[in-house]
Amino acid sequence: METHKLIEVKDLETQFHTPEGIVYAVNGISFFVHEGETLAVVGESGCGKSVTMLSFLRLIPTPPGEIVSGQALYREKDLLRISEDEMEHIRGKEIAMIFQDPMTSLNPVLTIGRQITEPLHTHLGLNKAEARDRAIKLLLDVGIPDAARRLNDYPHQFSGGMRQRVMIAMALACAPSLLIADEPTTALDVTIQAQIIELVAHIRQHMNMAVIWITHDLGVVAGMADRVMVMYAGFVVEEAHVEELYDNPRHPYTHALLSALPRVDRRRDSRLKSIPGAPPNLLVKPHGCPFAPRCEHTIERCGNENPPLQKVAPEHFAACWVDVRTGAPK
Amino acid sequence: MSTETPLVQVTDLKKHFPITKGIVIQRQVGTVRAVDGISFSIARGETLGLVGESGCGKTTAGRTLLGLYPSTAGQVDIDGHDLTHARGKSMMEIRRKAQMIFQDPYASLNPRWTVNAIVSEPMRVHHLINNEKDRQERVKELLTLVGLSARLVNRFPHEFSGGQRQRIGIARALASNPRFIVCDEPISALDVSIQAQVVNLLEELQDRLNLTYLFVAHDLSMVRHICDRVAVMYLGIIVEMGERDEVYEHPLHPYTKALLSAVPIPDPRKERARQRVILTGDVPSPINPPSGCRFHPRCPVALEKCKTETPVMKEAAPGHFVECHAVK
Amino acid sequence: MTQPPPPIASLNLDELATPPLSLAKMAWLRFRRHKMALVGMVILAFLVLYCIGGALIYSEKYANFNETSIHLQPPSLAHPFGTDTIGRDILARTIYGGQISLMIGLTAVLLELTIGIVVGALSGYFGGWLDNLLMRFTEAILIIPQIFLLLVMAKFFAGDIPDISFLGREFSGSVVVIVVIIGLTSWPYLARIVRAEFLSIKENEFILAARAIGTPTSEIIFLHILPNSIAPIVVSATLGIANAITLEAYISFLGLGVRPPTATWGNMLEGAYNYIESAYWMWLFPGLLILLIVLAINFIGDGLRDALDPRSRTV
Amino acid sequence: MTRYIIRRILQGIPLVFLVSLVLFIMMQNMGDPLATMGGRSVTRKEDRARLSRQLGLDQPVLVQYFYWLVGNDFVKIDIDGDGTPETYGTRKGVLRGDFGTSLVAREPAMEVILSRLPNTLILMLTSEFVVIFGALLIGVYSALKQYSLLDNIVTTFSFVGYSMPIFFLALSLMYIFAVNFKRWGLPYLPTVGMYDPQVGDTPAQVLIHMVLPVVTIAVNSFSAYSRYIRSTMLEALGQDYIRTARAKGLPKREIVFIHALKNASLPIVTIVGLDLPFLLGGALVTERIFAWPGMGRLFIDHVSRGDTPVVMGIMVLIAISVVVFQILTDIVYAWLDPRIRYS
Amino acid sequence: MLNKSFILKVLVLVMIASLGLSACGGSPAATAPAASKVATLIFTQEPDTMSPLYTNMYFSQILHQTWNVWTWQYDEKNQVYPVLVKEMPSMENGGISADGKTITLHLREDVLWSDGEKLTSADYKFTYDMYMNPKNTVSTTYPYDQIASLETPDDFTVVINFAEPFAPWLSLFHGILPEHVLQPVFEKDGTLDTAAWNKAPSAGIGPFKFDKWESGSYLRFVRNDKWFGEKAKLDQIFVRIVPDDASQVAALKAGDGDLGIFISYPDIPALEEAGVSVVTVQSGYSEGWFISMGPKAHPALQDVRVRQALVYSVDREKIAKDLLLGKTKPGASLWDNSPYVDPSLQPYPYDPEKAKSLLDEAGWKDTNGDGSRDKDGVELVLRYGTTTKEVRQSTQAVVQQMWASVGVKTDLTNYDSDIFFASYGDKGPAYTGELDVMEWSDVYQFPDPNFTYFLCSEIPSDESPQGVNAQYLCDEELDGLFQQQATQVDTNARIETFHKITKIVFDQVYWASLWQDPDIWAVGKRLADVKLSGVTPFYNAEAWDLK
Repeated sequence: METHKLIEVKDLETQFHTPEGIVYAVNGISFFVHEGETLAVVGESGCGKSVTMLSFLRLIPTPPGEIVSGQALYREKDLLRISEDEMEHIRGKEIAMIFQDPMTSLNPVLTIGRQITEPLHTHLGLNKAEARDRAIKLLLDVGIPDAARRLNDYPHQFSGGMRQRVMIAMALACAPSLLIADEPTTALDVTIQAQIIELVAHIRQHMNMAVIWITHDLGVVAGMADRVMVMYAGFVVEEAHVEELYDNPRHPYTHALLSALPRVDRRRDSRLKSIPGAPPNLLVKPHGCPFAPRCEHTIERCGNENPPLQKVAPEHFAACWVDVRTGAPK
Repeated sequence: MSTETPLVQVTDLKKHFPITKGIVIQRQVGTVRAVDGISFSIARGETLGLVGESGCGKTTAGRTLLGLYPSTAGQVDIDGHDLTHARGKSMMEIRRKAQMIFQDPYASLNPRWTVNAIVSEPMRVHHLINNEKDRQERVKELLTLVGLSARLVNRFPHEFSGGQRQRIGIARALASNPRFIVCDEPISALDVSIQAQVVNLLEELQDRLNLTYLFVAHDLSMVRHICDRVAVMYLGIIVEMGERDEVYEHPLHPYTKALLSAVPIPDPRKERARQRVILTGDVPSPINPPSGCRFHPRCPVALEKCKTETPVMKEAAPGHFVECHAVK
Repeated sequence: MTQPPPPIASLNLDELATPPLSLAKMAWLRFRRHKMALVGMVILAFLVLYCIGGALIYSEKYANFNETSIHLQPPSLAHPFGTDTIGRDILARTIYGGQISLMIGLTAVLLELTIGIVVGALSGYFGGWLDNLLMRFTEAILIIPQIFLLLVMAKFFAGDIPDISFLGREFSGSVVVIVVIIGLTSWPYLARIVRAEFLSIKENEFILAARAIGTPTSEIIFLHILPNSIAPIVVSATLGIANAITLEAYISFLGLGVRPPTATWGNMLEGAYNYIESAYWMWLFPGLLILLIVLAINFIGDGLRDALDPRSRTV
Repeated sequence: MTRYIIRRILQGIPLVFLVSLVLFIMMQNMGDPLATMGGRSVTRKEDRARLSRQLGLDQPVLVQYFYWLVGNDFVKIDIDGDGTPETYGTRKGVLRGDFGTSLVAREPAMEVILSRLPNTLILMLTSEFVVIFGALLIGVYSALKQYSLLDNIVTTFSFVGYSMPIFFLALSLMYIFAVNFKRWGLPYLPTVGMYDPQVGDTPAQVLIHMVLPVVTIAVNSFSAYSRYIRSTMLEALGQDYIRTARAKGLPKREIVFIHALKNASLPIVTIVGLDLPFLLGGALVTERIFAWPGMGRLFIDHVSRGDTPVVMGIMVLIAISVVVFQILTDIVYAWLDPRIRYS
Repeated sequence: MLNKSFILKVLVLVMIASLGLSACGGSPAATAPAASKVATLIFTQEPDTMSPLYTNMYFSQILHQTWNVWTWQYDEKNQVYPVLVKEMPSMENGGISADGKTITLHLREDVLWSDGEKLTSADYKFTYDMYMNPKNTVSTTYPYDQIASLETPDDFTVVINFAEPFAPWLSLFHGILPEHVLQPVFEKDGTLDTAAWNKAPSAGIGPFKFDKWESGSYLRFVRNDKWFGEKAKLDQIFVRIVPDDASQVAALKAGDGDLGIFISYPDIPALEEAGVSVVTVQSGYSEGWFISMGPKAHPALQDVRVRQALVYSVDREKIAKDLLLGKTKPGASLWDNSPYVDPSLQPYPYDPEKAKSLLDEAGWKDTNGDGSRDKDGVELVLRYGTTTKEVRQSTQAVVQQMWASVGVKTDLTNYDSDIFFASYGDKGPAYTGELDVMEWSDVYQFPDPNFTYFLCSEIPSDESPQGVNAQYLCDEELDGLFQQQATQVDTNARIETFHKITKIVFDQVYWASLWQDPDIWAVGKRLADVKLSGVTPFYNAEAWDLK
């Protein structure tokens, strides 16, 4: 695989100003994606994984959202510094995004055809007929039969899986080099999820497109990611190649998460290993390690200092003061 | 399976929702066959998993089972009470013995009520404890039992996290000392790190209070973990049912096979090596289910007779039932 | 109950997800951000103080005392708001008129609430033929513009209604008429709101939970659903007060409102518009007071709408 | 769709009847049309007796309603007061298009109403037009620039306009722009009427006479609309599909005017559709103050004289158009919103 | 479907429309070149119909002098003069027969309808027939129902026969119907109720003729060249309907109107300041109290001393001075400013002490100290009702306070006039006797003093639900005098009878005047030579001119 970095995000910090106080959603995150690579971002709801992606695409509603600092270098351009016009040319054309709920993410009062052809007009300058032809081809590519007729249909006339296919077709319209998939299968049934994962994998190979796949499901990640980034409370806590991460989790959170998962292919153990407590309150400015209150390996330092992301093995990074394998401080 | 009479016995239960038209004079123009004739029994202390994709009727089945929806046909017998004919006092008796835990921890607790009011409601309604003070004591006990601090009795639901709310929901279900609890996707709305907590609690409670569960879920991994037996539903009917390991390791129905193969496994090597049965198309509408075998339009091994003939449930192995023409 | 069972797991669960904020406190936090709503609160507080506190300074007898030789006098030290056509002190009359206007607003809304909630709740909870019947009835009232209906009803009820005594004050019976007709014609919108709320809330799982417990229907309606639909009811009741005060002024302007000598801000304006140029104080003060109170209530209503909006309930 | 329309019409008919019956009974109990027929004098006993016989006012109220509804040309009535009915009635009844004869104007009630209808429509439709499009511009702007200076100013002013009793507003405007402007030698607007009678009803005249009433109505109802549009726009702008549209890199104006506005306009269609029939009634107070010869004024004049045929005519007309417009609104809504299908 | 271009188009349209509107708003009102002489009258109420058959409405009747004159009219001193007849019938000229039962009219022979037809006795006969035909729902048949027969010996002579001598014959023929126009209509429709002439009279007799009536907006009359008298100086009389008092005043001040009526007292100073002259015209009206003595009325009112006390205790001079700006004064009787009043009668003075002693004398004393007098456990609390007119409501409040100072309490009520005057059968508050003191102002057939509502036979009851005796007053002597005057064709004898009537009413306080209620007109700066009569205000319309 090529090692050229397609996008590199550095020290991204995003906050939301709410009447109850500041929500510290993303707290200095850095990561990169190579061309054609699939990066999976894993974390529980509210860990900042979606906000990170929306931030560097500048899709955060401002106010209340605010990107406090950071850089997002896409092909040498800092997405957080360029003009809105330039950004419009990148969004949808270079970087496309699909969302969790295909029902609400499609405009209910516009036809599918109109919604797919919009970026074709805007970014590629295709005329009506060309755009239509391309839309039909796209729909066929994502596995929607009878595409020509269905262009005139409205989103509510499609099933959930079909809608997500339409979303994917829309995202692929301008052949982007990066696709951000924000939990695209969470709202779908397992059999439909399998279809969609298969579809994206196929397209990715076909188009040599990089993918950032946001999910909370460690099972999905195992099947399709090249690299995995685990997030917790607005921080990256661990990052590694997928096999390395599953074989050798080095952050207590990853470790606990993997042991808490029941598996369809295994007989039952006595009890599941559970993580105590609940995810942290993002209204409080993080102090010390955010996972410390739920962690079984805590040492004194954890309460005072937030551990940085450190290399623990080749291409394997974790943010922890302790070595999970021994329980001893590093 | 024990030889004593099962706690719950369901026979040919049906729940159809009429689709009506007209405002002054309503006439029925169609039927949603949400549950279309399911039979099973659950022994005391046992957990039966009811799995299937969304729209297969599993939630409706759970609710009809408790009489929350009036059933269209069939019989439900809970601990000797015939639910389909129960009225008034005997209905209240069933309500006391059979409880439910809900999917959405946000929607299933009245946001205007304190934890105390929520958890004590069953005791108040069933006149189990009529003294307000004793009731509060019992509420505190129950909160402790489900792992919440008794200090929190006067708090409101919105002050709790999802997992804590689900514990409150469980405490409420336990308040009337039920024998049987329908768990309607109790963990699907929770974060991964919380799911295990709640599942462990449910198991712990079952052991301690000798509870019987109907565990309705779409998460096959979790069902495998918690259930003793599993029933797989598709479009309102049970297509396969049997002991857990038997079903997971030797699935017979093509739908079960597809379903199991679609569940991702959190192990990169294994996951990449797997052979998937990818089903085409979506689940058809329960308004006009396909003729013959309901699964035949999506079935990779469909036979000609599947289109016309409805298969019957057969016992393919001891305790392992399946409804498929292709299974001998 | 026998032995209390030992706790299952000593999990670290005492910590709450959010700081202890009651729903009311959260609403207040949101409301407080709404500057105009705060201004509205201040104005309203001032007006209520004006109407109630003012009564301690001026007696009602003084408010009704007329001396025709000093009629239509511009504001002076003796009569800060001037005098009206028969030489009554306008300041004192706005105080007592304000009491009536406020009372009309409050009681009309009370009536509106009672009918609207009952109709909306029954309709929304039970559905079916009852819903049909009640909603047709509601539509029947909505089919005629309210002000038309009010005029017809004001005349219909304008029979011989004796004066009434309430809280030590004597009112023209027409106050009751105005309250009743405003209440009787205002409820349909509220009923629709309540119905819609009931329809959506009854689909919530906690209603299913209550049914699974065996909670009686009446408790489900009044203890479970009603408290949860309180937000839109409060908002619409608040705005309803402003609406009732304005409506009273309109009916009075068209000559069918509260009969003198009982003063209301509305009927003080009835004759006063003839003096828009020659005696500005006749219309300026009651007009300004109506404007202020309606404005204040509208501001508050708007703030409440933001503060109580269920969609923005979560932090 | 056709079935749906037919069903809605069938539903509407009993509604209108119910409303008309209740109103009719109320009308019969609210004053005596004969009391004021004597002009400045009290009506004579003999005349009262004769008139109530001739006009059928001596009949029981339900009989009167029946005659109003289906006419009395098939029953003999006694008009000379000798106790024996001898002539057939002349009424055809509402069902056959006869709304009766105005007790005041002494001509068919429908003619009285129809002579005023165009005046009301021209005033109210203009106002509605000004209000909706003004509100649309401001509402969309406020939604895009939420809490901006202009948003706050417009919001405050529209609240003040909305809270002002309409007569207060109307008279102030009239005295500023008509009376005082003329006195100060500034360009001024006419006080009352629909046009200067010396000039005639030229479009320019009507337009200039319409300015103050339209401004009055607009200022008063502007706030409700613009706030509504603002909030539906805000809601639409917060939807997931707007995020999708932005993620596609669409230009802002396309997102606002196609994706958001089309969704936001759906509820507005409903509001406008439900408001339009009420325009028929005119603005009672505004029409009265500016002496606009419309339906609202007709209503007040005739209600105060107990003129049942005209008042009932106005109300029934409004009731019918409300029902019709509800159906039309549903149709337009279904046409605009692909998710709705009345089948 | 909405698309971009559609929205753009609509937006552009809106811009243009609003620009257009604002442009118009900014420019001054275009004033029409004074090509013709037009006087603009402001009416606060719209006439109901033009036909004399169907209206009793003041605004409709006063217009008759412009387009359909009466057989005889009244000048600014309310003196009658002949218009369509050669001279007023009298005993002296034989127009009235000796027994008073026959009246003969000699019509002018040069009178043309505005459509060119000649006015003849056939029109008189037709008018009489139409009033009496039950097919027409005329507003009142009075006084035609007193006529026994009507003969037309030739084209210009009308002979009217009464069964009994009929003194108030002057109220006949207020407006004639054109037989040549309406006879065919009546034959065709069977009634005149729906005749087009009622709304748009194609033929009339007057200095002006009807031109156009735009409902709710205006009526226009133009000069009638066929008028037999002096030709009108104005080209047009234009009547604008302005329903709101304040708007009327504004229009008058702004010069948009030349003549207005029913100016309320408080507006007078502002109008005068603006150069509008205010003219007060006696029309026989008198605002007063109708004191009830019926079975439901307060028992105290049966006592004349109590009734007197009520009058003594109210400073009516002050009310007239302050509320009515001194434009009028209290009267002594219902017929003030006419020869029918006993000249010795002077209004009761304001004397609260006298009132108190009268009440004491009558046995009404405040025994329980609650501020109101009582007797035998009955409190002296009176229900005082009137219509919703502003000045009446003000008067009520002032009177309430004055009565309270002598120990009489009052409950005040107000009703819309159609409710207030609703008949006994319709449960109107006045005629059901539920009120103790009622206030209104009227005159029956001014300038004729004929009267019905003091008659015993007019007391409303279940049998006589339309009775108009709201006071339930039954005074045998008064009844007899009223019967007598109606047949006294001899004016002097009739005046004599009325002096007796007024004396009784005054002494017994059956009715008490609050103030004489003149019509108040506002005449703009431009309009010249306007004389106004109390009965036929526009009697000299042909002489009106613009300065």
